[in-house]
Amino acid sequence: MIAFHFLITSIGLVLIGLYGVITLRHPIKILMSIELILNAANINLVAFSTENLIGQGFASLVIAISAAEVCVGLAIVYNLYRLKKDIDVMEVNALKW
Amino acid sequence: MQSLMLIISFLVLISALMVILSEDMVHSALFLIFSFGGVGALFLSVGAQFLGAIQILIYTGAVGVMMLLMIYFTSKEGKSIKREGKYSGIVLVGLLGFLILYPSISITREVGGTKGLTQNIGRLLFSDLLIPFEVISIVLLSAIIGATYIIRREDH
Amino acid sequence: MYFELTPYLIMLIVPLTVVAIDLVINSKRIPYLLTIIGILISISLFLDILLSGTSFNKYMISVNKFSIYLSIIFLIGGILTATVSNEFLESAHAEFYSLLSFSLLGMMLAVSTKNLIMIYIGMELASLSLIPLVSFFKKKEKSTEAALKYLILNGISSALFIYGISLFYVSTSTTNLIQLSKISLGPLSLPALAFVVVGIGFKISAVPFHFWAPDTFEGAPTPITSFLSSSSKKMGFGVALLIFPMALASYQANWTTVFAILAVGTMTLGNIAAIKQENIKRMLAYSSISQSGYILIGLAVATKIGLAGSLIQILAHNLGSGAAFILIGGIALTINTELIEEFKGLGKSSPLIALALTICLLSLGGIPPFAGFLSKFILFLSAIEENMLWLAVIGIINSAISIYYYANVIKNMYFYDKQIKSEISRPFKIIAVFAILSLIAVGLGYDPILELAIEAANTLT
Amino acid sequence: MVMEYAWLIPVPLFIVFGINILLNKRLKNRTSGYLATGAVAFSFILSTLIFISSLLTGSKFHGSVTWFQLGEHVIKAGYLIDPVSSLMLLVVSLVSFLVFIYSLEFMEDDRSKPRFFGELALFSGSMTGLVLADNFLLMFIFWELVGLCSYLLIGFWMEKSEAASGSKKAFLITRIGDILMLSGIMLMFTQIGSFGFEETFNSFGQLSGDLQTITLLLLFGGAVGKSAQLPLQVWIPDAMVGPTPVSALIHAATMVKAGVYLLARISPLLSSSPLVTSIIAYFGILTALFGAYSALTQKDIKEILAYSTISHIGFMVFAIGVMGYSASLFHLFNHSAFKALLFLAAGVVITETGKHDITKMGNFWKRGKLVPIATLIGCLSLAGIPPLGGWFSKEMILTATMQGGNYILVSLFILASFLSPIYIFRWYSLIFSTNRRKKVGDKSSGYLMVLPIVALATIAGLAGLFNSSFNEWMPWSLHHGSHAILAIGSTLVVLTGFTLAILIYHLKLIDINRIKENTLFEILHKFSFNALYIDDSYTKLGFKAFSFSILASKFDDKYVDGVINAFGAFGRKVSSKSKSFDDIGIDGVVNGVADSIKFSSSLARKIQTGLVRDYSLWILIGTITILIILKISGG
Repeated sequence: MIAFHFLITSIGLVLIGLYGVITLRHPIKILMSIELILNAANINLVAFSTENLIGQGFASLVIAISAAEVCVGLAIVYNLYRLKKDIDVMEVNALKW
Repeated sequence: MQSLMLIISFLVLISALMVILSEDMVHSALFLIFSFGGVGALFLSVGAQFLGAIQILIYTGAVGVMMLLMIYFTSKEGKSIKREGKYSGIVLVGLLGFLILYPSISITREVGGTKGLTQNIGRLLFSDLLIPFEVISIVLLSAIIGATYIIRREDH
Repeated sequence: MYFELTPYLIMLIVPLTVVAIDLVINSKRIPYLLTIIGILISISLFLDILLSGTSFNKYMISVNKFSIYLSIIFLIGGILTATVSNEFLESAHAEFYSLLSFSLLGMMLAVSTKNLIMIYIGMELASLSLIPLVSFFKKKEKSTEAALKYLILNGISSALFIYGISLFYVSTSTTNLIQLSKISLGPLSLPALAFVVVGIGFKISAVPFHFWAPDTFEGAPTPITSFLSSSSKKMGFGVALLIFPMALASYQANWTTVFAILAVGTMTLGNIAAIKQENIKRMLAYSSISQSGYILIGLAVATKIGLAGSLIQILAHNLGSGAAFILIGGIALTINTELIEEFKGLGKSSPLIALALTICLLSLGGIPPFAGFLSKFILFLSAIEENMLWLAVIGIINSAISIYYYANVIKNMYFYDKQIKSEISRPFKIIAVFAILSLIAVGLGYDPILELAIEAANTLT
Repeated sequence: MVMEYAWLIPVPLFIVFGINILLNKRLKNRTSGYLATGAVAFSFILSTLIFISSLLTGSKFHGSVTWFQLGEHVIKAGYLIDPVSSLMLLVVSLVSFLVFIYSLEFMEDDRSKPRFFGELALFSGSMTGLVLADNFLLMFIFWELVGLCSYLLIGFWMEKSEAASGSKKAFLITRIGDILMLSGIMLMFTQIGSFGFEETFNSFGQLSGDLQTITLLLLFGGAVGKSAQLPLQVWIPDAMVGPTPVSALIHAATMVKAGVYLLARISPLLSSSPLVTSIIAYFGILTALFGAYSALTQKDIKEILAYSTISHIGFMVFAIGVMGYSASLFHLFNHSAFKALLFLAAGVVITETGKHDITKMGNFWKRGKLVPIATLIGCLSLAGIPPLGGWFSKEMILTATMQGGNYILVSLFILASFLSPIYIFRWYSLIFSTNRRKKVGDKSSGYLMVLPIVALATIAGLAGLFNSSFNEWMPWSLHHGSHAILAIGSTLVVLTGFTLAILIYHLKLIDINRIKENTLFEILHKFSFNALYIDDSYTKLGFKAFSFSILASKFDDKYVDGVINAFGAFGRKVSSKSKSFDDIGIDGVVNGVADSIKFSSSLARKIQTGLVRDYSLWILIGTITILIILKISGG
């Protein structure tokens, strides 16, 4: 199987994730976009672990870490919702300049 | 097999795009879960069985459900938040895409080969990756402590 | 045989004990004391390892002079934070201190390795523990906003960082830095490098990845601000020093240019933006950004002296900035404001704190005989030696500009005869004395420290 | 050997600084002053012993320890006692001692006395440290510390707004010099690998000619900043808002001499570079002329002395430029005595009359004879009237100039020394002359303020006696008396100036107002009063060169938002709070620079929109930029 289409898939996911990060306004959706980038990295790590399994092992750790990140992230978002009742990131700019 | 994989890749990308584009939060989350599942299938296709399994378990099972739950908690009905700067985003992302894709065309490596069976991965996790694997448990613990502290209601 | 791992184990056992005890006794003092004692033991164990001269290299952990030097710096930042945290907290002490210790452990692990996997996991442990700490005042909107910004931007940059690592893996099938240095990276090298630089650039708040820093620094609880500036940022530098000079030596021409440009942008923008700030925490946040620019000079030069200069500047900034944040936190607690204007008359009402803050600021501004001068001097020297006179000149001009806003604070503290009520509690005074002594000791070139920094730099190439 | 203990000189002063600052509240006002005076007395006694032993035996002492290691370079720190440093030590500790005593009474009613004496002690300690240092790095460290003290002390009376702007200006402008000096030191270190004076002198010759010139010019730049030479002289007149003892000690007698001291220290290097010495000579003599010319018409009692200081340091720098090192140092010694004396006398006048404008003073002779007579001795010495110290040192400088054989310099020097007596006797007559019947206040000064003045007058009066033994003691020999005619001529020129001043200002035989009606004189007067408009032209230049600031004041919002829109937010309107530019009240170049920096500061601030989305956009832009840089750079 050729490598190219895995690489294209992963690059595509990164670009879509980045596009989401810079255009979306809902923090949960931004978190989703970040998950897409992490998945892209995992595709690389898993698909190209031909010579050794380190890549796959690493990918399993990355999955665990991304779960932890989502956990903390959602907690923060929920707390923001509790305080402001509005979770548009474009409205969160009390700290600036 | 090859064409099947291509179709899955295509579906992964399309559903990832739909995560960004769909206006409804719940749809986004469902597309995300679908996209995760597709990535899991890709893992299986290169022989990474263990990874494929935990991808589906953790991502679609844990992460996706957590996202859905939080969407239900925090969303208000009828309110959808529009995107910002769609076109400038496309230009920038396209530029970055060009810069990465251009060198990657010449990659001619094979993929797959080693079998990512559970026992192989398990052996790896308890030899070379022993300390990172242990540290992951600390990461999870610290995330749990942090998240529960923030979510918790202080009653006094 | 595994003696070298004990300092890390201590930093694991302490938070676990803290959490476990909290289930039984709800105490303020126990987590506080346990954490401080744990950090002190950890530091002394590191010093012991240093004296015995052993090193450890197994299971992706590598304990050597470099990692010990930086770990001690992180721990110093941690102890600065831990010492005063009880003055700020109302509840949830166990959570606070255990997260702090976990974060410290993550930082130590991130620099005590020669493998990208461990680096990534260490960095994630550090930042995932830090996010709840940033939003620890969860009823305050500012604190939560700061955490949200840190969360999202950290998420993006660390995702890009891991993507960069995955590209390395695609090209070389390894994540080990030593093996990486022996294998050609192929066509994907430059995107991979770029993503890794972005991931690190975020941590060290280099321009244009610095935007989170002022907002998060201002919104976070002050001890955590200090911790972010003194330790978290230094972890980013530690990782950069670990990855670039050793593993990517064959691409030195590429990344030195990038770091030189980042250094110039970071120094200049941080300085310039600091000038008009009225909130001292925010001003120090910008100044902290510009200080990162100086550290980047060492990476841009990438000689032994340059890297040693970076390491000394890391120490100088750790002490100066960390203590400065703590001290202004203490002042803000008593006068209930963070505006520079309101610091008038402080020189009279609490001379020790004012003197310590003055020395911290002068050190940051690069005025001799304090630590900041020596480190900057070495950095500029190294730049000149490598025929990068322009970089040194920009650095010198920037350190001259920075005096402008530091002097403004000093002026406010000393030149006005205003009566203010300020009763600053003992932990802050301890920090003040520590800051004065350590900044002068480093600034006068206390030899063992400099020697350690130079030996640490030697292990990098 | 007493010289071995030279390192003890600054120690008590630093300790006193620590005590005074930390025990600020608990210390009684009186005690703080006595502590500081005690410490400085110790330093003075030790310095005197060292001076005497150096004068008698002519021996040197160099003690040093390893400071730290930097790669293969071993950096040492130590102290060097030779005739130059022992002379300077004596000057610093002597004037410090007298000024401390004076301040005990002068600052009596000030509530921040502990801070004042603490900072003053830190200054004296650092200044002696600067003199003792045996290498450039250590010297630079103290160099910066004295600058810091100067800044703190100029701004001591912060209630005055001029004090704030004056201290800021002094600090920022001297930093220009400091940056030049630091660059010079670093350049030298990268070539030679050592900071030590001796090592540098030994291996400086190996450097290429251009590099030598650049290094020396950079070091000279440091001296220009510290010693207020053209074109960085603008800060000294503004520094006069500080307390008078501070002006006497820092801005007349010691710190501003640091530049001359540095030049004398590197004299072995200078001798090898005729280009640099002639640049130094021209800068020096032009500064001397500028200072004397500007001093002619000022009205502020201290500003006249400030311009005079600029002028006389110009003489010293000039003397260095014509290789008359011992002449320069002898003039330095004399100047320290008489200028400190004049400043302290001015302090007495100010406390007693409460005024600063000399045109509103007069008749001060009536108030006890001691201060007026002492001041007269100082003025005569400054004017260069024989047989006082000032005359001897000027003759020595003239001799050195003649040996160079450059007659342009000789004539400029004589012109400048013609102006000295005129402005100083204008100053003296307007304050003290009995022909001006002005009311004098009824406050009178106590012995603590009068005694130091008398002591300084004694020194200024007797200094001339030692001129030949001084010349022998110094490491550079200067041959005397080969140009007797010129010496007599120049003395006659000085005496003419003196007579002229007496005629105009004391006896009023020549009506100065009638002269002023002449257009030419009016223009000259204007230029002199405004110090050649250098300060103002800096303002204008500053504004033009940094046209940012004009944009800033007018189009702040529009412009900044425009940039933001173009760069960051892609067409989205940023709701920005407009901040008017606060008037910071510094003039000259500082204003221009400060305004443009502040403008860019507000620009930099406004990029910080507070929106996560913009920040992530920047991350993306940054990634692309870095990728492009990586592609372009390297192979």
